[in-house]
Amino acid sequence: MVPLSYYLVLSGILFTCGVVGFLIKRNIITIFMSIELMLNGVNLSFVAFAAHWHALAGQVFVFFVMVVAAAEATVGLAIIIAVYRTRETLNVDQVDLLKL
Amino acid sequence: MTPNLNLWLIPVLPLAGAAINGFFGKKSSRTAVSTIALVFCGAAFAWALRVAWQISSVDLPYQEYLAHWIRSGSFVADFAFYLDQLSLVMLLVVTGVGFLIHVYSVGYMWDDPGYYRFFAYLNLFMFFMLTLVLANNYLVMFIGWEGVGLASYLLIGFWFTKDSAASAGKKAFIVNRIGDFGFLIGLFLLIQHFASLNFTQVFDSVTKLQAGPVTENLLTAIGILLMVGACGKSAQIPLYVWLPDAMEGPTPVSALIHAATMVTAGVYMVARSHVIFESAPTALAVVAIIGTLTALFAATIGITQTDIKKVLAYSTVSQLGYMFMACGMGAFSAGIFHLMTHAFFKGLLFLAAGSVIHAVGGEQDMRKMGGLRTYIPWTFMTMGIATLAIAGIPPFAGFWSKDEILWKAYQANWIYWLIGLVTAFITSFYMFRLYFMTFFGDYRGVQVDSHGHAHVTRGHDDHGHGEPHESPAVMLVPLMILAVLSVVGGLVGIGNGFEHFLAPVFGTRETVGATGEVASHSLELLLMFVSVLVAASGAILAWVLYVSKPYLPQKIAETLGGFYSAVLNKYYVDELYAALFVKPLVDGSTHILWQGVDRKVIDDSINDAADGALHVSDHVRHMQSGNLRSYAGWIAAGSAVVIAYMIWLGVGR
Amino acid sequence: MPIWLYILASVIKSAVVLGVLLGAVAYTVWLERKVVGHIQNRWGPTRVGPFGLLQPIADGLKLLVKEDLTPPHVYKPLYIAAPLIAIIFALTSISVIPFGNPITIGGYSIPLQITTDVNTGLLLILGVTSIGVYGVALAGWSSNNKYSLLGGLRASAQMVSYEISLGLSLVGVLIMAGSFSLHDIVDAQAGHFWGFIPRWNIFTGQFVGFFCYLTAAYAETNRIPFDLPEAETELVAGYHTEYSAMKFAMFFMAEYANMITVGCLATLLFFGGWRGPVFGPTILKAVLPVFWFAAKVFVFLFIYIWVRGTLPRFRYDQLMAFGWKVLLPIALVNVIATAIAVVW
Amino acid sequence: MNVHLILFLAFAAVAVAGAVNLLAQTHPINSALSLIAVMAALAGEYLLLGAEFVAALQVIVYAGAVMVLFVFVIMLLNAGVEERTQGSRVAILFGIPGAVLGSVLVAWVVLRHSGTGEVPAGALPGVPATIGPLLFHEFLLPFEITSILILIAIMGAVVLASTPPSAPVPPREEN
Repeated sequence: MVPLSYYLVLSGILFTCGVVGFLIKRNIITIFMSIELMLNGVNLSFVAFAAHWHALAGQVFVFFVMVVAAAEATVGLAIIIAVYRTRETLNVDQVDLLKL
Repeated sequence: MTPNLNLWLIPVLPLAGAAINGFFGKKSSRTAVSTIALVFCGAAFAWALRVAWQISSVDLPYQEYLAHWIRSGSFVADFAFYLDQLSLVMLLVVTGVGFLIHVYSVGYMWDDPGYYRFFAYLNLFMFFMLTLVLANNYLVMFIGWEGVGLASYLLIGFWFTKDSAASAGKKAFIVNRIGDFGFLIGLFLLIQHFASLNFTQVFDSVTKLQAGPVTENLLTAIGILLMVGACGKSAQIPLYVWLPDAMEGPTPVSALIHAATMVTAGVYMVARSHVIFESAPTALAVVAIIGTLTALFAATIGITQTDIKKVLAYSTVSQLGYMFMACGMGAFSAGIFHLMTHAFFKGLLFLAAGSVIHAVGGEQDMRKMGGLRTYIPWTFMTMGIATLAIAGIPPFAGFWSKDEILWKAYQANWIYWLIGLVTAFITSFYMFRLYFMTFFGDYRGVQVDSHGHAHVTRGHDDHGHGEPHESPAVMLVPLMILAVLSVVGGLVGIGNGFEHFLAPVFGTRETVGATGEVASHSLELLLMFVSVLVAASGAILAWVLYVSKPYLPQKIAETLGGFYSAVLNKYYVDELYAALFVKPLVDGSTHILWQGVDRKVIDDSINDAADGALHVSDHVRHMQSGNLRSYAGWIAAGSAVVIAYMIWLGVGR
Repeated sequence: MPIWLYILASVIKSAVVLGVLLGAVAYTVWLERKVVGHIQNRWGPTRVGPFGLLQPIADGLKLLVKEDLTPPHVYKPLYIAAPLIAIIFALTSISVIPFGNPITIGGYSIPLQITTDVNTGLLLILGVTSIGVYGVALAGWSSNNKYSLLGGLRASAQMVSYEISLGLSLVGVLIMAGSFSLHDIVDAQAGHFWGFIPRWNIFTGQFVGFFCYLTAAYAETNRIPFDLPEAETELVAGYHTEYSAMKFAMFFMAEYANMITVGCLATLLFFGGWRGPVFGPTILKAVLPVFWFAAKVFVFLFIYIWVRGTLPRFRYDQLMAFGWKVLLPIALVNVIATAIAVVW
Repeated sequence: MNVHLILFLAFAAVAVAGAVNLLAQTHPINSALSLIAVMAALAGEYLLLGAEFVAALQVIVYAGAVMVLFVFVIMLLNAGVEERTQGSRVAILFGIPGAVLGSVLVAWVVLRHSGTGEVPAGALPGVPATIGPLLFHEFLLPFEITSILILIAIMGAVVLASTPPSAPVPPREEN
């Protein structure tokens, strides 16, 4: 038996790692991966709560998060490719102007 | 069961004509445009005749509900039409005279580049005028009221490239707004106190009101405010100044809108509201005084004018004064009677004047006319009939109606009668002056060669004439029909026939009064005789001064000196208004509102605000660096604050 | 069953299956060389042992003792990890494959598969397969060689694309069986039509699904006609250009292990698994299902080789267009048609 | 210490190690592999929680498809070692303390109320047979909407990533 709070703390740690990764990483792709990490942390809390409350809806929500994450990854990576094509860099610190 | 009269067709038909001509007229030929305009206008007239034909089988007043409009609480104003004897008279006058003037316009406006536009406007005017006449509540009436104002504005400014026409249009519009302001406040008072604008309901409420000073004050206020509106629309003192300027419009417009129909809307409105006025004697007295003064005042100005249309314009103002005088004495049917005959002969006068102008190539100054009777015999004859009619020579139409008014005036107060009589004399004089100056004596105009380079500057009316020539048949036929009407139109008033016809509307009070005094029939005949005498003497004076001894007017003018120039300059009323209202308004707007309020307060505060925003955002915008990670940092910090706040609130408890 | 016995049974099963599998891999290579040789009208290996039967052992020894060359400028951690990933996941997926009904020894029922019958067995195989792409992709990238990189890129794009069709082609079977458990799926194929046609899925309407599966699986295993990632004529050797010795052998083994897994899955899903005529004494009854299973897998391996000897390679754009514009719609239509038929 | 807790801690250790490694690595491909490890560990946690189907999809969709895309893009763009540019002081000064503070607060709240109960292993069988009806009945509308979202995402990706047809493609050389 594992207390629910353990799962939540683990989820929180992963989420925080994601946030910190977003803040300290310069590579767009890595930043994007940090977002995925955050989503995974949230997913864990969903599943943990689903088990705790005996409600499968929590797991269904994870599917929706996955679908959205997949869609996001598709578009996001396409944007990254487009950005790279025009700026020839993946460093977000150098991508801070809307016009070229 | 009353048959369905389909009254809605009458206004809608001209609207359809206006729409077709307005949208498609530019590409259509003149024939097509005039056909459409005439067909729709004529159809409206035909339908009005049919309605008149069926009138005996209908319970009057007949109401026709069309559609919801405003339903706010207990206040209801629907699109609905109302027909009684009064509106029927107006209906026939408007559609009939309107149709004739449409026919006339086909000839008159033939060479104008804005041909389709003219007919679209004219049909639009017909629509609004008929809406006004047929309305069953004040609000629908107000639509028509404003609509005819719009049409009037458009048509006065028809030649908008000409500065004077454009400003005359604006003047008419603005002066009318002053009147409409009063009208609207009157309507608001009605809504406030009777919670309705429906004629039937309002008049029922008014008659059921307890008599008393409060009631009377209220009704007086409403009446005077309505009269302000009527003053604006019907060019009464002090708001008459726009009408003479309105003569900048094409002559058929002057005939239709500014003589026969629209300007009588005020009279119609006052007559329609007779219940209110009858309960408010003070308001009625105001109407009478304004009418009487206007009649005399405008007539005197008319003496000195030299522009043929201006004379007619002042004459119109004067005649409208007569109508208000009649209304003011409670003789509403007499006022409406004069309205009708006036529509015939004043329409005829304007059309004939238009024919004259047409004949001499756009010249409007009577001093440059003269001796035209041989050139344009038909115009000469029809205009003669109209002049006799307006002067009040029996048996022409004007005699009957004017005499009716004078008789009522005499019954009310002999001062009214006296002023009316003087006015009748002056009217006769200036009308015959006009007539003689135009048609008798020698031709004083510019003799242009047949190749046509008239050096007069009425560009649009300029046809490049040789000698003055008669107008085409399409213009003459309406003249003749109107001439016939001017002759016989008054006969309906014999034996109080017209009064009896309108009796269901205005009640039988006055009729009883008139028939009750059988003994005064001889007095009536005497007064009739006096007025005819006065009219004849005016004519004779005019003959003396302008035909047999044409040098005399100059001498008289010199003798009178200052008075003459005052009259010549229309008593300096325009200048007075300019000094009293326009200049303070312009100066105030310039110095206080524009340079003071607008520049110093509004502009400066806005500029300061913008500058402040600029300075602040100059510093703040550095937050928006474009760096993704900075944004994320703000989000993280902000979310931490939110989480801390929520925990502090006890959400996590 | 006591836990020690369970562990013992698992170890024994793992050892047996792994041994058989590696042996099968080795002899599939021999089979391929032999069959392709005959297709191309030559003999194939003949020198080492009778019919060259010892050739795979010789090859294995050679690869084991060869110098393990690591080129300079490779990204070493991943260069080493990539073949391990490939072989590990290739071997893992076999663990949920059942070979027959559970057998009973000493009162204990022992399932004929390494794990117990997990009810999401098929999903596990799909997941492991989808992870397997990393081996190829990372090998291509870490080699720091443009041919390798192109091979790795091709492999990852191709495998991700065809994975969808692969998964969808299985949905028809899943709808008919109503379970993800491979055991249940095989059980659902029991019985015969008219007494002699077995009720295998291939005969009950999943014909289209089967061909989608087979095509997608060929692409997933990077076999001809979809062997773009290692196309010799274009990319030298694709993602394993820079690999030699045992690391190369791992890729090689992974490829053949994957082929066997695909064959096993096709057998289980479409051809009734271990079902077949069972007769004779008890021992024969116990062995025959496994035999039938092995025989069916052998057929699939033979088809693999046959196709390799017959078909030319696709062009890369044709490959992608085929995957997205032909295979995927067909698989989708199959799913819908099956669903409608089942609901009916 | 029961098996469940041991397994939980083991998977959690892998997940946290992966997450930290994601931050520590400078090369994106290493970060990507760390993330895959995190996802695999999370799949294990899901199995512990009885969510078999979620675990399977976690591996298939996340590890098998989304992360393959990431690796693919990293390879395609040949992303190198991260540059250590100092583009944002805000992120360091406000962001990281904010993020840490927020998570510490949440963790404090969660742990202070650890009486929220315990989760048994495999408590709720999240098998396809139970999830399917839920997904296609109660959550049908969100399901359809997400499918539309996916469609839009696909089209967006195609539009974004496809090169504008600026120059005509040279004819293929025939030989």
